[in-house]
Amino acid sequence: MSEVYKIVSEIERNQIIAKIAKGKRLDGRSLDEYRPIKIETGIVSKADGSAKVELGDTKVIVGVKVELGAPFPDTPDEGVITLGAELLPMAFPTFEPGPPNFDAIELARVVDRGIRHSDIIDRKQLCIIPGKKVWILFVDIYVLDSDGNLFDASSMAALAALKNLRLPDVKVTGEDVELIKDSMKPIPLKGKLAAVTIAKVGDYLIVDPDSSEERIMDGRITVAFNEEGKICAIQKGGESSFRYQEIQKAIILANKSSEKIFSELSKVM
Amino acid sequence: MSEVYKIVSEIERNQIIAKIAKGKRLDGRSLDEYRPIKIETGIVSKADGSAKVELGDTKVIVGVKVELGAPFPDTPDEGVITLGAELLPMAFPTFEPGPPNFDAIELARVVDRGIRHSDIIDRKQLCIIPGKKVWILFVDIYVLDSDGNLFDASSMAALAALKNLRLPDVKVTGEDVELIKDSMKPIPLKGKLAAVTIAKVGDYLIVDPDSSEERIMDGRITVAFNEEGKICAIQKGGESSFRYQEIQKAIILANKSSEKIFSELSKVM
Amino acid sequence: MSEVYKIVSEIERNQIIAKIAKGKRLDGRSLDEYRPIKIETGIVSKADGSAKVELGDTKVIVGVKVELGAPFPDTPDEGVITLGAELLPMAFPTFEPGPPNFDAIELARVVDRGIRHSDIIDRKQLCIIPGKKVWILFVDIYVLDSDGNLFDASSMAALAALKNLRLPDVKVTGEDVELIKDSMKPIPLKGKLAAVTIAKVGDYLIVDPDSSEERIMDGRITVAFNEEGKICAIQKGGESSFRYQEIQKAIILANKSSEKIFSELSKVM
Amino acid sequence: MLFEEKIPEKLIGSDGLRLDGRKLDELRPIKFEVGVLSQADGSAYVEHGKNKIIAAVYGPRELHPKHLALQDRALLRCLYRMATFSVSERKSPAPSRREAELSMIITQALQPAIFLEYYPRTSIDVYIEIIEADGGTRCASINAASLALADAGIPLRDLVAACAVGKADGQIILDLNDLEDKYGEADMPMAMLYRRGDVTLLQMDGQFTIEEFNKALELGKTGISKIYQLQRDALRNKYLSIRDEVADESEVKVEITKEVEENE
Amino acid sequence: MLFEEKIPEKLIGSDGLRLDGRKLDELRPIKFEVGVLSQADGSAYVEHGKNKIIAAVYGPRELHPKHLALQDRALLRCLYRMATFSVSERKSPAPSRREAELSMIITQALQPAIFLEYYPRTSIDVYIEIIEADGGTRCASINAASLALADAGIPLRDLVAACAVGKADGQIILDLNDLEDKYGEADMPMAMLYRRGDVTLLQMDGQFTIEEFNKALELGKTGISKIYQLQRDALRNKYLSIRDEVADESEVKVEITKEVEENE
Amino acid sequence: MLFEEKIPEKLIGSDGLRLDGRKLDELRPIKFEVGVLSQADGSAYVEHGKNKIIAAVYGPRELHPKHLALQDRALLRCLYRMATFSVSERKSPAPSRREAELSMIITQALQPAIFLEYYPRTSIDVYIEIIEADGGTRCASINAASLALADAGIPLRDLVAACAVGKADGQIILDLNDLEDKYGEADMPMAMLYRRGDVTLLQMDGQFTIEEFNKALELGKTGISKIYQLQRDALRNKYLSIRDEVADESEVKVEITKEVEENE
Repeated sequence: MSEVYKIVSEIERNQIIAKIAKGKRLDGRSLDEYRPIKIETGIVSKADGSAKVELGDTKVIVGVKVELGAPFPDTPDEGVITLGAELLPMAFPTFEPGPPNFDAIELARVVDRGIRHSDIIDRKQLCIIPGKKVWILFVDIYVLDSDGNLFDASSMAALAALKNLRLPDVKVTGEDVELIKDSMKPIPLKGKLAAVTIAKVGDYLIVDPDSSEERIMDGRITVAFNEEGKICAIQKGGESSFRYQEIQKAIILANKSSEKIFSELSKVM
Repeated sequence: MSEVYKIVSEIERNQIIAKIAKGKRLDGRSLDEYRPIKIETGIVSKADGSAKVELGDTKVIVGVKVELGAPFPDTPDEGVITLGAELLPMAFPTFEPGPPNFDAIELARVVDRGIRHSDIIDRKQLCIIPGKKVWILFVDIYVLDSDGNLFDASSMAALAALKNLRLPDVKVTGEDVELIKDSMKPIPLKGKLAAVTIAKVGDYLIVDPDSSEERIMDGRITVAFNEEGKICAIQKGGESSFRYQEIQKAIILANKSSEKIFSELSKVM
Repeated sequence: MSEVYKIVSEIERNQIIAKIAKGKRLDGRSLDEYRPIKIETGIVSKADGSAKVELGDTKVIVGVKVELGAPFPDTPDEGVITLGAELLPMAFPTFEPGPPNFDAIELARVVDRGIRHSDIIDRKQLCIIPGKKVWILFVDIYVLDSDGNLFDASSMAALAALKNLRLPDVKVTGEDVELIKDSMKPIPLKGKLAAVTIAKVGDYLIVDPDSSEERIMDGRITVAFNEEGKICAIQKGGESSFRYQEIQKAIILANKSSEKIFSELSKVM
Repeated sequence: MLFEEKIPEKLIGSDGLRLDGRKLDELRPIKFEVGVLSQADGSAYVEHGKNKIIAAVYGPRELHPKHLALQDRALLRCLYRMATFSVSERKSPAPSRREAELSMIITQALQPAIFLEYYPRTSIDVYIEIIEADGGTRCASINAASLALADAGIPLRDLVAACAVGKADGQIILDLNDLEDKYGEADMPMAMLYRRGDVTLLQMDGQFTIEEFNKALELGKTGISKIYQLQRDALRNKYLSIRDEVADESEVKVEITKEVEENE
Repeated sequence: MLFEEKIPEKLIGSDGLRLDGRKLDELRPIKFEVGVLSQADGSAYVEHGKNKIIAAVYGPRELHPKHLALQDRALLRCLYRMATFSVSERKSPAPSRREAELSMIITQALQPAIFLEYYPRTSIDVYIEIIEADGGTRCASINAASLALADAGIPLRDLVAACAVGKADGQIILDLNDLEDKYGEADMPMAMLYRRGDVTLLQMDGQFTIEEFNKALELGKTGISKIYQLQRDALRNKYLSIRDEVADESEVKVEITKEVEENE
Repeated sequence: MLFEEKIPEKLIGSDGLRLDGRKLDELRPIKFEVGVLSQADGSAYVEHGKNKIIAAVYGPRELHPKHLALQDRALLRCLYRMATFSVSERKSPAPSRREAELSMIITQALQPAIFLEYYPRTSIDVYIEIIEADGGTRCASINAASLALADAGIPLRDLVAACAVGKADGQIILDLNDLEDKYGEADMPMAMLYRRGDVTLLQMDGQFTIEEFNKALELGKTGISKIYQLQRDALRNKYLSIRDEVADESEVKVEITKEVEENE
């Protein structure tokens, strides 16, 4: 039944590279082609916002819960967004239960940094009474099925869940905050965000690696763009290095590929 | 010196069952007979209530400490009872130090559920200022010597310690609570509670298993009764199943055996 | 490269003892001689007080951070001093990352007890509003390089860092505390403290053991003196025992050796 | 939970129906899906009322750390976890005692169904994630896990089917929802190897007379029989095409092609 | 602690007696009981003043995890824990740093007494539970643990006896109680292999001149000699009937039948 | 932090200089010291602006626990920790997520430089302690760790040099300090095996157009080349006397005696 997934034969690697050298991948995609993307929102009624993304066989659910709370002392007039990620042990044979490991922390951080620096959410609009009461958004990513490229899938799911989020109107009397029932409204999002992951396999760069490609890749770089085409976050990952010129090529390729993400997100946003 | 307790020979199991088939147990008890029960209260002067129960060689101490604190938001007019259990590593060769494992959590939960659903304590009487100040009771079970049937021994000890508990009168001025010295009084308890554990050994049901019987038993069911004979909690434990009809028989047997517990508790309550 | 440090040959032990029997140690010191001591203060600008001590190759840094906070309920008119110690894994081959182990806890406790019982700091002077606001001093010891006798080096470093500590003046209005900028002042210290560690090697007592001597020693006793020559703290350590008379001799030897520490501390205090 | 929940005055209306319109002995709508994940050896998704739960199985597989391995059988490990957003009040992502307790309860409920002795020194890992919770998650989790085990090809004596019974407004009711669970008078989750008549889970909280208990036990068994049928339908739908092979192995695999109903 | 403790103005009265009526060099009432638990290999219960402490011993036994095993001797592990209700202010059930520290201190105090080299690669586990605390729990724990070791038949060089000395109102006093510990001027717990004259525990907090220290050390030794005698009495009571066998093994076991007092 | 920090209105003055007086493409003062600890196999101390950092290396050495060992190469483990007093607001002594994350990032940045395959089944442990932090600790830590690895005699393909670039007031700047990091518009830490042209660390936060990104990448490389030279100077100072042996092993050791600059 379960196989040892960590050990990959040179044969598998050579097969994948040979195919890529001819411009194709094992599943028939071209080097810059995404797998099919499916985005659903509002899938968890107890969450204040939720979304599910399928990227090929990769499946990610994101739920948002909100609370009223105190702002951080150094940003008294801004709401708080807290992003967490769990790589559920059901998602992949080598994922283990326990507190978030580096991979989970990195996933949450990369999604967080993309959202934060893209300025999609005006945190000031989440402030109710400066220095006292703000909205706190807990955005939690759950990876259910891990067939590669969790960064891009999770970024999409987080964005869609935030788009799906509903907050009630509030009535402020002194320091008292009353929530108005039946007044749930979405929060305004400024544009969209696309995180694009490029894998380096030998001398080739490919978009949206699946888990078999991730097992044999030499490196990975994720680039998040806002809709104006500005880079908002970069994360080079993996244990190998990129050549200086490969970095530049990867950025161009990622920029081009971000269009696909924006177009998929447009369907739900 | 220490032996490996986990591995039990088929021989031991067969001996015990052969005896049981004749209506007797290794220590001479009949199938529905409890071991001698000894209950002492007020054994720890720094505790606000305490009791020690010996059930055969099984020894359990329960201490209660009280504090003033805030109620749970969803029960603003009720005091709080927090029940914990430790299976001390001194109590049995295979008990290990560390945070409560499943066995300890289950023990605390079963005792807690019995007390909670028997309505013995009116939590409203532990409320001082609704929504603000209530009595918080920390009831901690320590198993010192584990010769089987910790559920029944711990339930008795918890009940006796609650009976032994003394709270001072309070004087409320606005939101200030003043405790009146030398006014310690017991809290009113409505009736009693008897937790009765039945073990399944082969096709037989026996009451109050000792540790040698627990090692070879096929299953266990604990049933808590209030003095009116109503069932307040059930917990089937162990890794094996009960036949549907055995469940029904066990309930009847437990009900009958609860009389013994009530009679022992009457001596200290 | 790294060697197995824990296993020490009988040969090494015999060599050290043979030398000691002639009144000398492997590095040429006499039995009651300290290694060179170097104390620097004010080495970390983001700390409110800091010091570095080198005792031979042993290197310890202590930093102090202060906060305003609530006093302990049982000492409402006293500030709080919290002492922690980390044996950094860089300091010695067998030190491991993780929460403080017994050695680190013991180190912090011995330094703490020396400072506490020597009455060097009048905790009442750290009180701002009794029962409400006091200064809380976090004194953190970091052992960077561990070539033996961490107790004495850490005690010196802690004392020097406290001497280097600067607190601002405060203006109290009702329960509001305003800190006055540019008013940083040292806190008054009453005298000094010398912790002296004596190692027992065979039938000999030696002062200031280095790491090779600690590996082969039979026991260790640390004695802290204030400047009047009063004993403020004792800690016998190690897994072996001292003869009754050796205890008495060790106290005398420690008392004599404390002069060296006081003289070094005088240079920075 | 932004707005407070109203405590219902009654759980059963004057028409004898429950707040969600069900009869006393009626199950909530149940949907089973088998084989929903790509990486796991077996998986199942269940919607039971508003409960949304995924279960996945890995194994039998090599066990780490090795000293946990059992010499004479596989080690069954179930892990029940709730998503932070699955409940009204956000759940902390740290594992709770309740999750640890339910993990063990579910393990005990499934264990008698599995031929663990076929796979000594291995582990069979069952992971359960509550996406949304609505009362009765432990029973719904057992139902999903049981299907995921079958989907993974693990040899089973029988499917484990689970359901709660309880009491509300003095009446014995089947399959409690969240409100009935919280404000009712008794809650009794049960699990059975239905065809064998073996009870593998039985807990109770609340107050039952012995007569009520017996009535509840019987009603629980009836509910379980219906759920058991739905589980088999779900497996049959998935395995329609491979019916023949499975039938041959029926001794050690779930006999999903025969309609045997041999209860005590 | 519902009501605050009053801080005593003086610890020693004008009559030269302490607040609990003891003379300066007087021990609190002490009661030892040996063999109080059914499952442990050895056990002992001590009441020392209001301290109530149980110690139990398992071993020598196989050690888990195995990589901790020592090739040339047994590993001694002591675990000192306090019940939540043993002190005025409820103690958190989580292990505290103080408990970890005292566990190690007690291990060090007992270690020199045991022939650990007889049992390589095993562990000897000593579990200590403070049921009620009243000052001096570390010394009382050592006394109890030492008896539990003997009760378990672990070969000992000698019993370890422990007692604190200290200073209150300028006077050297024996066996500090809770108040004297808290409000006194110095506290010095000691433990000895009494007949061998070996000091296995020595700590001190407070202020002593060297003269005071020497006086305290001497008083401590005297107190320890009395406790040592009580320990031997407790063992003798337990083992009266098996005196002969024990006497034969006197080289490696505690010699409880001879009245040797060979101190330095 | 007793007194609040003032937020600067501008990060670059009208004179085109930064708040600390530097030009846009100017590094902060940097000081490297190699071999500063007595027990570690290799060590280095760096002052970079107000950053004060020590790095130490142990290994290749036997690895515990053993099951972590890799069959075909050494396991590189870096541990980045901050002293409680290294930052304005006291840092909790408990390990933070950020420390765990940076530990891994630094491991990934150093890994491509080391001939790990020479030492299968061992570990190489790099411990980094931030004594004082002032922006850019991850890059300064990589620089120190790289020197400590060389000092430990670990065979390296090349030294790893690291530096951040970023944007402030719309301008691309080199080597951000604390304020520029916090209030600037973009921060991009980089690390390279400089002579090989391999980028081993690249992260970015903020906003860059693609043109700005390319400009920043180029400026980062220039900064790294300067730091790389300073690292080699520090090693040369330390190893002046042992130059000849090192030169002989130049294939597997850092070639600190040749001035090769073969970049793309």
